[in-house]
Amino acid sequence: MESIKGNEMNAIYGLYPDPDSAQRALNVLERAQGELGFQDRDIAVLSGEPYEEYGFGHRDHKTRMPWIAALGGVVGGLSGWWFVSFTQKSYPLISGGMHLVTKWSDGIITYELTMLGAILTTLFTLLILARIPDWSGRKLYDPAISNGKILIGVTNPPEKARGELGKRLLAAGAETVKEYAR
Amino acid sequence: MLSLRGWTALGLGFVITGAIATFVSCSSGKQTEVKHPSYVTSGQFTTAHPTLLAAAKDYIDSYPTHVRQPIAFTHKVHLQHGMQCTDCHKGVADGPNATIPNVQLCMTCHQVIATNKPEIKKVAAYQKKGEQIPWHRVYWFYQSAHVKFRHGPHIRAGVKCATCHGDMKQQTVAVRKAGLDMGFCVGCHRMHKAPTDCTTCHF
Amino acid sequence: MDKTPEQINQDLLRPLYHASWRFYVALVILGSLVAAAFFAWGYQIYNGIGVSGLDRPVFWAFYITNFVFWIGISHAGTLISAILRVSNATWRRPVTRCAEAITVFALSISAMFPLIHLGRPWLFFWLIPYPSERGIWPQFRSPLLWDFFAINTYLIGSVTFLLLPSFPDFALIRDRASGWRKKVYGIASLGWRGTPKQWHRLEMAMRIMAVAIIPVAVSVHTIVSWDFAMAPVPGWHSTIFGPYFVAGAIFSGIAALIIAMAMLRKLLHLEEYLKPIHFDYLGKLLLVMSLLWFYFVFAERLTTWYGNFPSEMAVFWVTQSGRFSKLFWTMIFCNFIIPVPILAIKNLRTKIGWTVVASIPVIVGMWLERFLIIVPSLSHKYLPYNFGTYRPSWVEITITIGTFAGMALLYLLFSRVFPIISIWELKLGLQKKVEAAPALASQEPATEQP
Amino acid sequence: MEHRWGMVIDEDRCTGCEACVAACHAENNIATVGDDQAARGRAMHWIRVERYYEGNFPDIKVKFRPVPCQECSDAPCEPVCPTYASYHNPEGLNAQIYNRCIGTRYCANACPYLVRFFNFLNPVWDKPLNLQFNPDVSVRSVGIMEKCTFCIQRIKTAEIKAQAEKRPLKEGEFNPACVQSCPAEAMVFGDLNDPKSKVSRLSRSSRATKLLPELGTHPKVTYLKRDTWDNGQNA
Amino acid sequence: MDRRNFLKISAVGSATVALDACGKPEHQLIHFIPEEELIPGVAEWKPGVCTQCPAGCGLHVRVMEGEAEVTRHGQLGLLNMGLAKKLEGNPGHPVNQGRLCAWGQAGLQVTYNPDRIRFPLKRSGPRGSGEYQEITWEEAIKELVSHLSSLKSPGKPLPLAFLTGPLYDHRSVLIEHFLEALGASPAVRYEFFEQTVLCRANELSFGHHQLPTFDLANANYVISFGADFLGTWNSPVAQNLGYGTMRQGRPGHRGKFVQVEARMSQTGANADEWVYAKPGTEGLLALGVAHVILSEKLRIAEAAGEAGACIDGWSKGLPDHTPEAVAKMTGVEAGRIQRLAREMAAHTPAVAIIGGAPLAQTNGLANALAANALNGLLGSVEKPGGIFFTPQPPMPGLTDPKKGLSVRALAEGIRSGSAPVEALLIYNANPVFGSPTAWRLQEALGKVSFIASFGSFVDETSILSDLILPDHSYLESWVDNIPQSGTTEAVASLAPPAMSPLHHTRSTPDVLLDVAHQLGGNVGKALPWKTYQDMLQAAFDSLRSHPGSVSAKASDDFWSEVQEKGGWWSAEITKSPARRGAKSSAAPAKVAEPQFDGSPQEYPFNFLPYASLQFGDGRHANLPWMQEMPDTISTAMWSVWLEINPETADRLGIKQGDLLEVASQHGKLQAPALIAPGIAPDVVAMPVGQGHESYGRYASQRGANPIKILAAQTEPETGALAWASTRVKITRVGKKGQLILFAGGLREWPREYRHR
Repeated sequence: MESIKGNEMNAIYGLYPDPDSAQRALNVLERAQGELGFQDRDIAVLSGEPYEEYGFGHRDHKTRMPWIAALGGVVGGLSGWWFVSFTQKSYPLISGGMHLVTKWSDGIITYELTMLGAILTTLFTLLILARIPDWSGRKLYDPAISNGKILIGVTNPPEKARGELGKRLLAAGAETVKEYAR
Repeated sequence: MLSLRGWTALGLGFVITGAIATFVSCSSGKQTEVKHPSYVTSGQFTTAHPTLLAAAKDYIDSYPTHVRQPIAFTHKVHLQHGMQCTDCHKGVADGPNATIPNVQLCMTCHQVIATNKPEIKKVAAYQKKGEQIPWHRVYWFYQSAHVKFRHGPHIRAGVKCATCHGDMKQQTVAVRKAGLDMGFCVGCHRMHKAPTDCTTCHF
Repeated sequence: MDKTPEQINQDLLRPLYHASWRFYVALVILGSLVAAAFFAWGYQIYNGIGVSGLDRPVFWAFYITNFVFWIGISHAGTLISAILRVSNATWRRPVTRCAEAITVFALSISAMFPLIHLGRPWLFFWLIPYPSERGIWPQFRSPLLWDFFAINTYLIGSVTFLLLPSFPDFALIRDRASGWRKKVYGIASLGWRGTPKQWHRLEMAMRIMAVAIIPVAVSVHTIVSWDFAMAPVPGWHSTIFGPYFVAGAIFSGIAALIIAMAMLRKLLHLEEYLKPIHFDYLGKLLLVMSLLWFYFVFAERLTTWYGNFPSEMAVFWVTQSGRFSKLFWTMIFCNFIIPVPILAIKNLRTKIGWTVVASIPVIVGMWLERFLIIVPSLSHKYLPYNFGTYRPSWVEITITIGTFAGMALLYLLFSRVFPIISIWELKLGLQKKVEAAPALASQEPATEQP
Repeated sequence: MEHRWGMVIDEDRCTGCEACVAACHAENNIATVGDDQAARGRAMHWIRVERYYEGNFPDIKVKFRPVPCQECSDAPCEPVCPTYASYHNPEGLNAQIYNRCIGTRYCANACPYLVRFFNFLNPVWDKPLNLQFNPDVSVRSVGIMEKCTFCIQRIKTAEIKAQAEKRPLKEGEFNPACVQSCPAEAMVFGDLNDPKSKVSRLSRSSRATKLLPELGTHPKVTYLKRDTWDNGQNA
Repeated sequence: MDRRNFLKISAVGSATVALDACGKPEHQLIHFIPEEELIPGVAEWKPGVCTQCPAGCGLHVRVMEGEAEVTRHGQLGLLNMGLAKKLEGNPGHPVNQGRLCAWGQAGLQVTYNPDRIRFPLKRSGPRGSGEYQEITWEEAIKELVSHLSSLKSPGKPLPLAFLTGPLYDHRSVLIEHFLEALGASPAVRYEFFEQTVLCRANELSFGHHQLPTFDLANANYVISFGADFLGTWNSPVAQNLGYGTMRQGRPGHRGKFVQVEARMSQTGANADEWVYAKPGTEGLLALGVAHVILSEKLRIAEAAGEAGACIDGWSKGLPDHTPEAVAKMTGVEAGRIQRLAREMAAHTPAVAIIGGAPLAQTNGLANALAANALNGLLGSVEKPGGIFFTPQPPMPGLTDPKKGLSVRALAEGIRSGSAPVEALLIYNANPVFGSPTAWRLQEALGKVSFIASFGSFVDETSILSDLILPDHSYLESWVDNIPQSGTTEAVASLAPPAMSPLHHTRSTPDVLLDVAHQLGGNVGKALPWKTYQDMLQAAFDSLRSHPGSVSAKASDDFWSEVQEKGGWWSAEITKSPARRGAKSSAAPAKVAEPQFDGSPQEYPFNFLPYASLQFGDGRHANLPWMQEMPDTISTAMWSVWLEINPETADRLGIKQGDLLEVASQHGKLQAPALIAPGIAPDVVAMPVGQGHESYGRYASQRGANPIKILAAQTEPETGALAWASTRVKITRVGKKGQLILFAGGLREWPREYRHR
C-alpha cells in the first residue's frame, strides 16, 4: 500500500545497521504519527532479509493465500475432470463398445490438474499480493539494504515535518538519513 | 586427472569418430549397391517420401492446387458438349479409381473433331509416339497417408463428383478444390451418417 | 573463520563473476558430448529408430531406462527440499537450491526421452490433447497420457519452486552489480524490494508449494511405474511398483545430490557453507533409502518366487542366474553392499569423500535397476518361442552419455548465473542463531553476534 | 447383423507347412527385412508357426501352433496406445491405424502374444519386387506398428460387394489369406455372431481352448487341442 | 550397424538429391500406351499352373492393373498392365482343391525377382565370370541355330545333349520330338531328389513306373518310412488335405500316423508315434512288421500278392525277419514291432508310405519293395484308404518319356571322350549345384565347346553357358502339366499367360519351335506347330471325345472352357489295374544292410541331407520370402545349419551356433550347429538349398551346400545317387556361425521342453 501517488512520490528515511535500532526507529515513527501528521500506511520498511522476530517484520501479516490456493486446486480439478470427459464425448470415436471415458484413468489426470491448479494459483496470488513484477523503479528503494541495512522511513511526509523526522530517525540510531524524491 | 589438451582431445575425438563411423558405413552401403551384375537394374523402392522436400510439404499439408498439365484439357468444353464424367472416367462407378482416360480414347473422337487445334495436335503427337499423356495427379496421397479411398461406394451413395472435385463445368484443367484432409472426409461422413469407424478408410 | 553478511555475499556471488580455466575446459568437453548426442538423435530421426539396438520383443530399452532413471534423479531436489522445508529442518538452507536445480534439469532431460524413443517423433504432438479437424483426442486411458500430464505438472511446479526464492537473490545481485548484469538481474528480480509483506507472502507461498509439490512428486513416479505396471508383462504387472519406484527415485536422487554438492563444494570453494554435517545428514538419508530399496527388491522378488507363475519365473531366473545375472548382482552390489557399510560407519559417513564414494555406485546401480526392470521382462514374455534379447547400438550409447554430459553442462551453467546457495535464506539462518540450539551451531558458517 | 469375426485353429490338423506364413506375406505387403535385420530379431511374420518340443530323444513329441493376432475381446494393446492408433473396431477386430501410429511401441509391449511387429527402418523392395504389392493394403513405412488384420481388406471388399448387390454376406464368401491357403484345412474363419457358422460350432468343441486364457484377454481365436490316438475310438 | 540398413540410408540420401516438382520421380519416366483395358483396383482371377514343384497344383492368379517399369524399343518407361498380385489354389483342381503351399505362394517372386535375366545374353568374359552382353532375340536364335546346324556326326548320335529337369507336360514331348528329329540322344533329366528308385520299385511291384498317390482321407493307420509327405515330398498339398481329413475330418474317428526315421522331419513332428530306426533299415522294419502279421495269421501271405512277389520268403512267413532279428538291425525293440504290426492289422485301411532317405541308400530299392509289399499284405493296393496310381489323360504322344543318360554318365562320357558333346542345351535344371563334387560335372562341362541355357537366372549351371535365352516365368507363358500323383483322376492342367511378360524374355518351347523351323528339314517337319499354344490346343483337342470336367463339345468352346477351368480332368479315365511288373527280371530281393561311405571309426556320423521346407532342392533359394520364412523345425531364416543331437553336442562341447566343419571323404564344408532334440546321436542332418555360388542377390554366397561333399555311391540297380549313405566327421572351427533363428531365446527358457 505504499506510494499511491506514483511519480510525485518523495520520502525521508534512515538506514539502520541492525534490527534492534530499526525496531526503535519504527516505534518512534508510530508514536510520532499524530503530532507530525502522517498515517501508519505512510511508514515504509525495507530489508534484505525477512525479520520474523521483530515487530517491523510483522507489518500487515494477514493473508488468505492458503485458501486461495486450495480454491485454485478445486477449480483445476474440476476443469480437469470436465476436460477429459468433454473431449472424449465431443467426438464420439467409434471404439467397438470399448469405454471412451473411464473413471479410474480420468481420476489420475484430474488429480494432476488439481495440483497444477493449486501450484499456479499460489504463484499468481504471490505475484499479485507482493505487487511484482514491477520494473517501474519508481518506488522507495535503496540498494544499501542488500548489504544488510534496514530501511525505515516515511513516504510523502508533510513539508514542515521533514526536519523533525530526520532528527528523530537519526536519534533512533540511523547510520544515515536520506531524502528521496522523484 | 587428464590435462586440458587431453580432455579436449577426448571430447572432440568422440564427435569425430561418430561422424567418421557414419560416413564410412554410408559409403559402404553405396558399395553394396553397385554389387549387382550389369544386366539387372537394381532400382530400389522404399515407402518413404521420394524427397525431403516432398516429406516437408506433406508434413505441412501443402499440395499444389494448380498443376501444370502437359495438355490444357478443358473439362468445361467437353461437359458443355453433353459428355458425362463417366464417359472418360470409366472406372469411377465400380472401381476404387476413377481412371484417367487412355490417349487412345481421346483420339477416338479427336480423329475427326477439332483436329487442327494445337492442343489436339499435341495429343495426336503423343499417340503417334505411342506414349500416354503424362498427366500430373491433382488429387493424391503419399504412402504415409495409409488411406484407402474407393470411388465406387461414394458414387453409389449418390455423392456428386463436384463435392470433392468442384464444379467441372467451370474448370478447364482440373484443380485441387477440396483440401482433402481428414476433417473434410469425416465431416461429410458424419453429415450423411456414413460409417466413421477408422477402418472404413485406414487399413 | 568468521563470516559477515558482506563476506557471505562475496563468497556466494564470486562464481557469477570469475570462472577458472577448468570451467571452459569442462564446457568444451561436455558441449561436444552433448553435440554428439544430438547428432546421434538426428541420425536416428533421419534413418528410423532401427539404427538403435531395439528389436522384437525388446521394444523398449535404453531410452525408457534413461527416462525412468532421470525422472528418478529429479526426485533429488524438489521432493527432498520440500520435505525439509515442511519439516522445517534448518540445516536444509545451503542445500535446497542445488537440489531444486537438479530436479529441473533432470526432469527436462527425462522429458526428452519419450520423444527420442518415438518411431515417428515428428508426430509427437498427437500426444497433446488439442482440438483438430481429425476429430480425435488422445487416448486418456493410456499411461503415456498420464505421464504427459504428470510430468508437465511436476515440471511447472519445480520450476516455480526453484524460481520463487531466488527473486530476492536476484535483487541482491541487481543492487551490487553494474552494467548488463544490473539490467538482466533487475528484470529477473521482478523489482523485488523486500517489504515485510513481500517477505511474508513469499515464505507463505513457499510453504504452500512445499506441501503441494510432495504429492505431485510422488504421483509422478508412481505414474511412471504404471507405464509398466499397467501392461500384462511378467515382472511388470505388480502393485508394489508405485512405492518401489518412488523409493528408488529418492534413493538415486539423494545420491545425485550428494555428488553434485561435493563437486560444487570443490569447484566453487564453498567449504564453509557445505559442511561435513550436511553430507552426514544426507548420508543418513541415503542409508535409510538404501535399506528401504533393498527391502523393496526383496519383497518384489519374494512374491514372484513364492507365486511361482511359470511366465514370471522365466524372468526371475534369467535375472537371478541367467543371462542378466551379472547385471543384477552388480546392481545389488552397487546399491546395497557398497553404500550400506560405508554409510553405517559414522567415521566414514562424516567424511565427505566417503559419502561420495558411497553415492557414485548408487547412480550406476539405479540405472541398472531401471534397465533390469525393463529388458529381462520384455525379452521373456509368456510364449517361450518369442524369447529375445537386446544389444544397444552406438546411437543409444551416445545419447545416453550425452544426457549425463548435458546434465553436468546445465548444472555448470546454472552455477554461473544463479547463486548456488540461497543467500537470503542462509542469512535468515544466521539471525535465527540467537535462539538456535547448540547442536545446530555447526551447520551455519560461524559468525559473531552483531 | 453386426459381425464378430473369429477363427478356429486345429492343432491336430496343423502340419507346420508354413503355407499360411507365405500367404500372409504375399497378401499383406509385409516387408522382407533381410538377413541382417532378421538377425537382430526384426523379422515380421503376422502369423507364425510356433514349435515346441516335448520330451527327449527318442521319445520326443513336437507340437505346432500357428499364432496370428488373437483379436482379443479385451485387448491389452488397445488402451495403452496414446493416440488411438490401436483400437477396437465395431466388428471386434483389434485394428491398427497405421497413419495414426507414432511408434511408442507400447502396444507391442502390452501384447502377451507378441503378434505386433514394428517397422524399425523403412522397408525396401528391390525393383521390380514392388510390383507384387497388393493395392488393397497400404504399404507401411518406418516407425509404424503393424499386425495381423484378419485380412480386413478382404472383409471390406466383400462387404462393399455385398452392399452393392444388396444382400448379406454369405458364410465362407471370403477368407483371410492364411485360412484360404492352409493345405490341411487346419484354420477356419467366420462370424462368431452367427451361431450356425462353422467357426462358432467348432469353437464350442470339447477340444476348444484359448491361448494364455489366464490373462483374461478373451481372444476370438480358438485353438482345438492336439488330439491323441486311442485305437481309433476318438470322439 | 548393418549393411542393409545403410543400403536404405544411401538410397534415401540419393533420393533426396533429386528434388522434383511434385516430388514423384516416377513422373520423369514416360508412360507407354497400355495394351489391355483394365479397371484399376478391380481384381480379375485367371487360372494358372504351379511349376514350383513337380506336383502340378492348379492356380488362381489374382491379376490387377499396376504400373510396371518396362523397356519398349530400347526406352525405359512405365506401362499400366495387368500384374499378378496373389496366387491362390484353384478350387476346382483335383490335386490341390483350392489350397496352396508356401512354395506356390512365393511363386510371385519368381516373376518379379530383381535378378531375373531381362535380355538374351551372350558371354563376353571368360566362362563362369558372369560377364555377359545383351543381344537381340534374332541374334540369339541365329547364334543357336548356327551352332546346332554345324553339328555333324554321321552314324553316331549327334554330339548334342539336352539337360533338363523332370517335366511332366508337353514341353517334354516337344523336346523329345526336337531331339529325335535332330538325331540326338534323348534328354538328360536330373533333379537331386530324384524319384527313380521309387518309380522303379512301383514298376516292379505294381507295374506303374510312377509316384504313388495315397488316399489318406480314408486311412485309419498311416505308417511312413522316412517320407516327408507333409512337407516337401511327392504331392504335399494333396497329402496335407488327406491328412487333415484323416486326423479330424471324420467325426468320432481319428486315424493314427506313425513315422519311422532317423531325424525328426516336419512330417515326423506330426506323428502320433515317432519311431527311430537306424538309417537304411526302414525296409527291414517293414519286413519285421510283415513277419509278425504273417506269423500271427493276422493276414495271409497271398495277400501280399504281386506286390510282395519281389521279396522272397513271404509264403514262408519271412523266417529270417523275426522281430528279434529285426530289432537287432533296426534298433527298434521287438515288442514295439509286434505292437505296431497288430495295430496296423487291426486298423485297416492301413497304408505304408516310403520316400526320401530310405530310398537314397545302397539298399534303397529293396526298402521300397518291402514297403510296397507291406501295402500289398495289408490289402491296401488301390483300395479306399490305400495306395493308388494317377491315371494319365488319353493324349497322343504323351507316352512315358524315353530314358536318357544320367547326368553322371553324361559327365563321365564327356570327360572320357567316349560320348563327346559339342553342344549342350540346359533347361530348368541346375545340376552343377545339385551334384556331388565327386561327379566332376563342372570339369566335364568345361570340355563342351558350346553351352546354351534357357534359364531365367544366372545360376551355377547357366553361368557356365555361352548363350542365355531367358525363359518366361510360368505366369507369363502358356503352361500345362500332367500330375503324376496326388489325385485318382486323370488330370491335364492348362493355363494361358496370366500377365504379359515384364522383360525381354521368350517362352522356351516357342524358342525351340523357332529354332526347329529355322533349322528346317525334317526337324521343321517334326515340329509342325507354329507356337507352343498351337501344340497344346492340338493336344488338348484329343480330350474332347472323353467324358470329363469340360462339357463343351465344339472344338473352340472346348479349348476356351479348358482355359477358363485351368485344365481338364476326369474320374472316368482309370488306370489299368495294378499288375505285377517284370517279376522274372527282378531277382528276388532281400533287404540287405545299407552300405555307408567312410569308416565308422574315422567318420562317426551318418550325414543326412534333406529337402528344406524353404528351398526344396535349392531352386527356391532366390526367393526372399522363402529365405525369410522360418523353417518350422529349426525356425531358421537366411541361414544353413547342421542339426546335432543335444547329448552328442554336450559330449563334443558344441554350443548352439558354433561353426562346425563337416568333412566326408569327398570334401568338407562349414555350418553352424543347431541343437535339435529330434535327431539320433550318431546322425547329423543338414538342409539342402543354401550354399549357392551364383543364384541372385538373395541366395548367392549364403551358407554351404551339403550336396557337394556327398559320396558318389549309388543304388546299384537304378544307378540313382544314394545321397543318404555318406559318413562324416565334425570338428569345431572355434567361432560362431551365422544362424538366424526366429524363435529367439528359446534356449534360455529354464524348462524348454515343458511349454505351457
